[in-house]
Amino acid sequence: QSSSATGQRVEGGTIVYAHQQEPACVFGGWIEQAYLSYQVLDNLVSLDANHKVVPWLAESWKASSDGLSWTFTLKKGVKFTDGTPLTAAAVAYNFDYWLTGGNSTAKVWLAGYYKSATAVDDTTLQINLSKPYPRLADNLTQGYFGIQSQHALQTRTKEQNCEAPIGSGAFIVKKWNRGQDIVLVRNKDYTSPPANALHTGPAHVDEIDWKFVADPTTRVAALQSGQVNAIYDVPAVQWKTLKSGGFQLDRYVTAGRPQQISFNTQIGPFTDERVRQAFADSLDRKQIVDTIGQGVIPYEGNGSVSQATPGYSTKAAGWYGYDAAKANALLDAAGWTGRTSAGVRTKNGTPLTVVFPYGAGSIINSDGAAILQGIKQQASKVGFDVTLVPVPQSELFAGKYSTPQDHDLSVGYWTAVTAGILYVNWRPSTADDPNYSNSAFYNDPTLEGYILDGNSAADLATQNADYQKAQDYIAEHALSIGVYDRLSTLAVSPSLKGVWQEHAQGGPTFYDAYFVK
Amino acid sequence: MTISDTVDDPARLGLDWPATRLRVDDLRVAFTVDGVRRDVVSGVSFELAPGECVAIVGESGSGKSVTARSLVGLAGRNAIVEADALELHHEDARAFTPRQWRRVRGRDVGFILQDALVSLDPLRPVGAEIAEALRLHGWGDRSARSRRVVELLARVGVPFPGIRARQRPGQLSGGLRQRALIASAIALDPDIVIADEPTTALDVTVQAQVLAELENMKQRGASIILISHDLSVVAQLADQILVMRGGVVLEQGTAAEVLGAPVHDYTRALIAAVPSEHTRGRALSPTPVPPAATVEAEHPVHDGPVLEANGLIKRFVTSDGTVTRAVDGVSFSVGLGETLGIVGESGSGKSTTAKLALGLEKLDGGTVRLLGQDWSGVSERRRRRLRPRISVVYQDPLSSFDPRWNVERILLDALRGTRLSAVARRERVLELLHLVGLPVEVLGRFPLRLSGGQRQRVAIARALAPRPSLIVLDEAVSALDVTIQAQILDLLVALQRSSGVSYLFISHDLGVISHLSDRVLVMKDGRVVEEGTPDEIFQRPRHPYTRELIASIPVFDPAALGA
Amino acid sequence: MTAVRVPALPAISSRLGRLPWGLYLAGALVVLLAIAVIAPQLLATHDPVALDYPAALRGPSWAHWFGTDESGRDLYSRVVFGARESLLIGLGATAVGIVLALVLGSLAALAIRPAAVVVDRFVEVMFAFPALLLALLLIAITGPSATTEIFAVGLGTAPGYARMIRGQILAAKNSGYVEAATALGHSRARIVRAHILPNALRPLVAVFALSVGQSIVWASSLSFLGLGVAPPSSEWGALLDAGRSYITQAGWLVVVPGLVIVAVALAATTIGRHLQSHLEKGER
Amino acid sequence: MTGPAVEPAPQAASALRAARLRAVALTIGRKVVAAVVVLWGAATVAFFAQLALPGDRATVILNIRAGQAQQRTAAELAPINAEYGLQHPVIQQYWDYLRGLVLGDFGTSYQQFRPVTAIIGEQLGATVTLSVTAILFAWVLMVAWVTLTAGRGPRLGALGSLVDVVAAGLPAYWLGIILLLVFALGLRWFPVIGGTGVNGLILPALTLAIPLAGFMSQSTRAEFERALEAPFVISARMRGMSDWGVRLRHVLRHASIPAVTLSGWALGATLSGAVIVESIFSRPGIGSVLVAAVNSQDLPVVVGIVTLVAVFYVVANLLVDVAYTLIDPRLGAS
Ligand SMILES: Nc1ncnc2c1ncn2[C@@H]1O[C@H](COP(=O)(O)OP(=O)(O)OP(=O)(O)O)[C@@H](O)[C@H]1O
Ligand SMILES: Nc1ncnc2c1ncn2[C@@H]1O[C@H](COP(=O)(O)OP(=O)(O)OP(=O)(O)O)[C@@H](O)[C@H]1O
Ligand SMILES: [Mg+2]
Ligand SMILES: [Mg+2]
Repeated sequence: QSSSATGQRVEGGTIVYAHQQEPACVFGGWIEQAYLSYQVLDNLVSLDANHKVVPWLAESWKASSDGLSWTFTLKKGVKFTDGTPLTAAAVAYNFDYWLTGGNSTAKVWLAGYYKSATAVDDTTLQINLSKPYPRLADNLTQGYFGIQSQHALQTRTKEQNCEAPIGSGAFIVKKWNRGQDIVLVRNKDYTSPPANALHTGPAHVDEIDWKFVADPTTRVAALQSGQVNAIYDVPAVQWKTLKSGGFQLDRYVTAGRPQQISFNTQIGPFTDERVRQAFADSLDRKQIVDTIGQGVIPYEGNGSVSQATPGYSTKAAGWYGYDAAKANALLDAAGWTGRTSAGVRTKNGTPLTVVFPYGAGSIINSDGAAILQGIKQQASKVGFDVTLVPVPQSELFAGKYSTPQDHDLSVGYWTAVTAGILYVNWRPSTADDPNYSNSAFYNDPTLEGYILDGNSAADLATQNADYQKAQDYIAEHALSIGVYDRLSTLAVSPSLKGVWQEHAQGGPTFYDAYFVK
Repeated sequence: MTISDTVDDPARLGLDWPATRLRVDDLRVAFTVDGVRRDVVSGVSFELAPGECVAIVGESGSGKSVTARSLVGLAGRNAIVEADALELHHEDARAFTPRQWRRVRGRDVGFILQDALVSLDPLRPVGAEIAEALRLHGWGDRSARSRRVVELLARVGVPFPGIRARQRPGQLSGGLRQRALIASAIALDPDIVIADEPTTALDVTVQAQVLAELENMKQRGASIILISHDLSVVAQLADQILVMRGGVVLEQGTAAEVLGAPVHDYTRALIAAVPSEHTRGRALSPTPVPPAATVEAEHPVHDGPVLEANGLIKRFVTSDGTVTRAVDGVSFSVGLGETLGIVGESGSGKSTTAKLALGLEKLDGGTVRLLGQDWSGVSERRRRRLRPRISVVYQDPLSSFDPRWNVERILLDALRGTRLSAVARRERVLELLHLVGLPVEVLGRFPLRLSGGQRQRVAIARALAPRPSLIVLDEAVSALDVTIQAQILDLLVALQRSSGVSYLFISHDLGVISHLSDRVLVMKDGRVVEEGTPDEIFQRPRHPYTRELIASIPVFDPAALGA
Repeated sequence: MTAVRVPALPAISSRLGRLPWGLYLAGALVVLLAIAVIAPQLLATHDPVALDYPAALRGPSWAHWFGTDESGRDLYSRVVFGARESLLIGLGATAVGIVLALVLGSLAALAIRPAAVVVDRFVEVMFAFPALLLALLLIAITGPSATTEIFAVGLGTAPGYARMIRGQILAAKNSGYVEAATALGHSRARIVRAHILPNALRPLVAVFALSVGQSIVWASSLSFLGLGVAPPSSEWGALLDAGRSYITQAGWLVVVPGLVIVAVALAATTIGRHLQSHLEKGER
Repeated sequence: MTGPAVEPAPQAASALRAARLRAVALTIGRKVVAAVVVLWGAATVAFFAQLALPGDRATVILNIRAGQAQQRTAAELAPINAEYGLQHPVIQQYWDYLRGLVLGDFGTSYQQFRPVTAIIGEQLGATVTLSVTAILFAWVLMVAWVTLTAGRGPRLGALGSLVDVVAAGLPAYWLGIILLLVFALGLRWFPVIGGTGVNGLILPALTLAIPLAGFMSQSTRAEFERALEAPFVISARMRGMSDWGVRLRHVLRHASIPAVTLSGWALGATLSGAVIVESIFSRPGIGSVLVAAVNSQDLPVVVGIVTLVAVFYVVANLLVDVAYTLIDPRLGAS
């Protein structure tokens, strides 16, 4: 197809879309699942391009003055694709379902605040909280909060609900050819698009062939050869080529936690703040990221939230630049004055060797791995011996490298829509209520205080100020340092228009998409 | 030239044909191996008339097969064939294109290959192989060909040819296979038949049948080139004989001339070397046997027979569950300094008997006593003490030598059981070499680099090493050229004379058996059918099988041919 | 049981043995590899881990013979430095495989009957898992690392060699020279020691060489699947895997390590073949 | 002419046939029993391998479902343990597992909540198609190449075996990438994403077939050259048969025997090679499911696939043994 298309819309057609990873289920707590369920399920609310929460299934919503109860008014006449109506009771059931194991990530966001959900009437839903949570609506825009048919959840098997959840969305799961693709067909009776969609009524195209193609080069080649119409996760090296080829390229910087390196503040050399700071100073992170990322992957200096996150602190982001002299001075001061023959610093004979496991192929892709190698190399200049340990997903899931005893550095991201992610990542871990997401093992009431203030602050400005305090605190004490932002990228062939990335997590949205001649 | 396809064309009787079908003048064949040229045959000349048989005899490697194969243009990829004349039916074959050669092969010249037992495709029915010869030359249609196959098989004396045609070589006996091969070679009634060692590896009774069939073809007017190392075979059929050695023809003439009045020393040696009952007690080889040193076997005090076997039984269970009685109630004894010969056709249980005697195979019945002591009924550990008293020499010495060891090591290893000092052992090794007539140089060599005769001498030296009372020789000379065989036989006789060792000598060759044995055992199907002195067995056979055996021996009495 | 049907030791066509130049090339490569393993700095032109971001993704040139990778590291030097790990894995895996195979194969052929049958069955069971699956299973258990890779590949190849060794020993056991030695009254232990084992195991020299090449290929396959050694190690399979993302822009990152692996496997095979035909022909 | 001598009478033919049939049946029966033993062993190895896996299995299951690596509380784990019977002693788990296998129940996937048999069943077709096609391609390549080059003088022969060795040594993943690069990305002859279509089958099958063909030709070539020198071949030439006739009618059949034996082994090799090829060509199949399952420790799936491949392998070898007896009747009885 030529790019000099007349732009005339054709109704119908099948979008062939090549995605990277195949999740086990359409609905679940993993972002790959959120991308999929977003096509099939509707949320209560949606996030628009300006990071504003706009209506979706809910027409309006309001928090009580004490912030402890929220009332959502639902659209009328919306039906799930199994024919059952969307009612407040059904939505309330969904909330309970998430919290009781239906969606572990939804649970992480709501647990501690959520108390109950009740249907006041068919279209009025009341959510009761135990603590004020002003950003509740923002969080509900994420794909983990897609609303499913209560009838389907209650009557169908786990397998059916995993493979083809029933929602009220623009598309319906038709067939899942495991290992190959999922075929989604248009919901002809669709009436409930989000307010930020470009049109109303059913989707333009008939079907989406959502393929799973793990290899990035293959995805790009398939796009170039016209075998697919859109691809996810464009490798940085291919960016320019595709751009000049006339393809639409979209880049979404995920809000939430960036790819950041957390220091183990409980055991090992990084218990000493100076050593942490020295590590940060020894790196020219920007140069590494810019080279490997080919200008596509954004450098992120902030060690706690990404630049796309509301309340981002640029001060925290600029806290550490490349300063080898300072790094050396800090290490000398911290007593790491000896050197081995290989140039590794030592203290009382112990070499400054730090173990740095990373989720190879899952959390860290190949670009990320190249960046980490750059970090290892640069840190070695001031005397760190970084041992990179690629950890397969299976071991990560088995809980390997999750305790302070077995590693010094860790790396990872966590998508979110607000800086509320700080609470998830930095809430102190206690015996009663362990926080396994606190990867720095840093239990500090001051930091927690800032975050809790932010979580419950009524107005946005105060909240952002509180969150920025937390970020600056993290930067000052070098608890973690940013490296690069997680991206969600999309390349679309010129014959397909109207594809956009939704704003909560950056997944592709095909509801408005149409082919042109 | 036309060649009729029918069998009984009167023209076949030869009268209408030119006097020579094949004329070879100064044939020379060389091979290039790794870029080096090696002359293998030179100066072979002869003419072949209808109904005539030209025989080529000579030792192994003398160039017989190469000569024969050159005649049909198949000397080999790396062969250079030259001749002053090579005329097939008066056409100059030197200028033949591959296509012309293909037309000649099978149609004008039938070739019966050496290694008869492996010359048919083991994966195809023999009938298909024979029909192939017809098909290749466009003979008849499919059904005519299959009729012809049956006809041909019948003609070469295969019983039940219809059934045999559908069987694979593996399902046929050696004799039947050889005949099927002949059938495929004569399928188109070629007027020249080349038979390269057609009876080697065949039992004597089968050999007699095959020779009869060749004779039959000759009678019908076919010209035959017969190649053999066996003079007695040649003597049956040949009109003309070429004696080859080292690629050159040493002597050439009519059968009567060559056999009756040999001119060349080598021919004389060849003739003298053929063992038979008439040669008993006489040296077969002109090469003198080395003076036998006084090497006494260490005989423990024992008066009775060295080995006594009583009612030996050995059964084998095959994979389909059937039981073969390989040895079925065999009894014999070998006296001090005596040679007991065992003769019998292939599969009659000779080797199994030898193994039982050696205690290498477990008995299913019967007993063996060695030097009066129980041998078969005791544990291997107990047997080991007595093992030096009994030794063995096999047909294929090569496989009985560890390929990693040189001659010295092989012989030293055989002396391990003895309580000799290292120096004494080394002396003993030299002595053994001397005994078997080998030069000291072979000590450092590996068996692979020895000639067949040398290998067999090493094997005998090894058998002698522990000073045994009895040596079991299983087909020990069967693989050797007749002249080499003669030397080995002479050596064995000399060794027995000087040391008094006993032999259990196994062979399918009646000539060898009768030359060497004091007493003879005739075996068939695992049983002893007759036992006696050579005179009794060969002059007055009682059992019908023995009689058939004796009748099959090719008559070769040089004396009868003159001289 | 039918005879050994192990593809590990296909009888050779003697042609290759007659190609001395091939052998010389293989020998030269082995010498280079030996240097790369012992003293890579002698061959390398650059520091294999030194970052040179401005020079990233440059094609082969006079300054960078094999080009550079995404971080501007010199691919040639990385290949040279990667030789040690790649070869150690290849050799290690072969050693593990052959030692394991030796134990299993000899037991299956020489142990007393019930034990031999059990071992034999065990080898059959192992053999029923294709090598790569066996390796994957092991990696799933212990997680990827060079050591795991060595054991995984070794374990994967062992059953094949075990069968081969068993067959060889059985053949030796039934050979004429063993019968001759028995007839001479030598003890069983001595026969096993002096005849059976040396003869049965002689071809192992060749198998070893052949297997080293195969093991390197296997090991690199695991690295390629992301289940072996990972960057920044410049083990060849890992190099290749890392270069895969750049295949359309910087094809050399894939082609060169692949060619190196093929060349080494080929050299090992050539030498193995030659040894094999040499051994088959007999001494001297 | 000498009369019919001591030859076995023809009635022996039918008796022989019966004996041969009995022998073949006996051999096959023995092999089937051996195969069952091997399968049981394979299943046992697979089961105990999963016990050796790191980490608590219930934790793993929860983490897989959540897509997060965390430690879990006992309360969270209890329902999972109950669901998969992980609280039982190992021996009981083993017993349940074996019983399940016999009944065709391989358990339920931790991730997909579906029976493993369904997951495998869905993917098996694609992989088997790939394997079988690859083996067929390998045969065609091998036969053509060997017939063309074997025994044709030193130069061609050397070239022939050099190509064999190179082909056999090619790492499948590398070959796959190069083929993809050249024929799909470069020349665009084939789709980049394979899928299950015929067009998408060729490159993956070739990727597996080329090394396999190289490997098979090595033994076939040796046998071919040996057979070319065999007396029965010379006797065919003596009958006037042409070189091609000899090669195709006589030699090939003999030479293919080692390759037939290798084909059983090749099925295993291609099934495991599928792990690599499916990932390169984005093909569905048990290979990609396996890698994904190994990565996420979805053990029922890993064990199911590994066991299944073992079953395939054993059955294929059984078939090869039978085919072998058919091609080479000498091996039947005797
Ligand atoms: N293709 C070949 N290349 C090289 N040398 C060969 C070839 N064929 C035969 N020779 C050599 O030619 C010589 C004569 O061999 P030939 O086969 O004619 O002997 P022969 O008299 O038939 O012996 P035998 O009785 O053992 O069959 C031998 O030395 C043999 O090694
Ligand atoms: N190990 C064995 N297993 C099964 N059958 C055997 C075995 N050894 C020998 N036989 C069978 O026993 C019979 C006698 O064999 P043996 O080797 O003793 O005969 P032979 O007289 O030495 O024959 P040849 O002259 O061919 O050497 C044959 O039918 C043979 O097939
Ligand atoms: Mg000959
Ligand atoms: Mg015998």
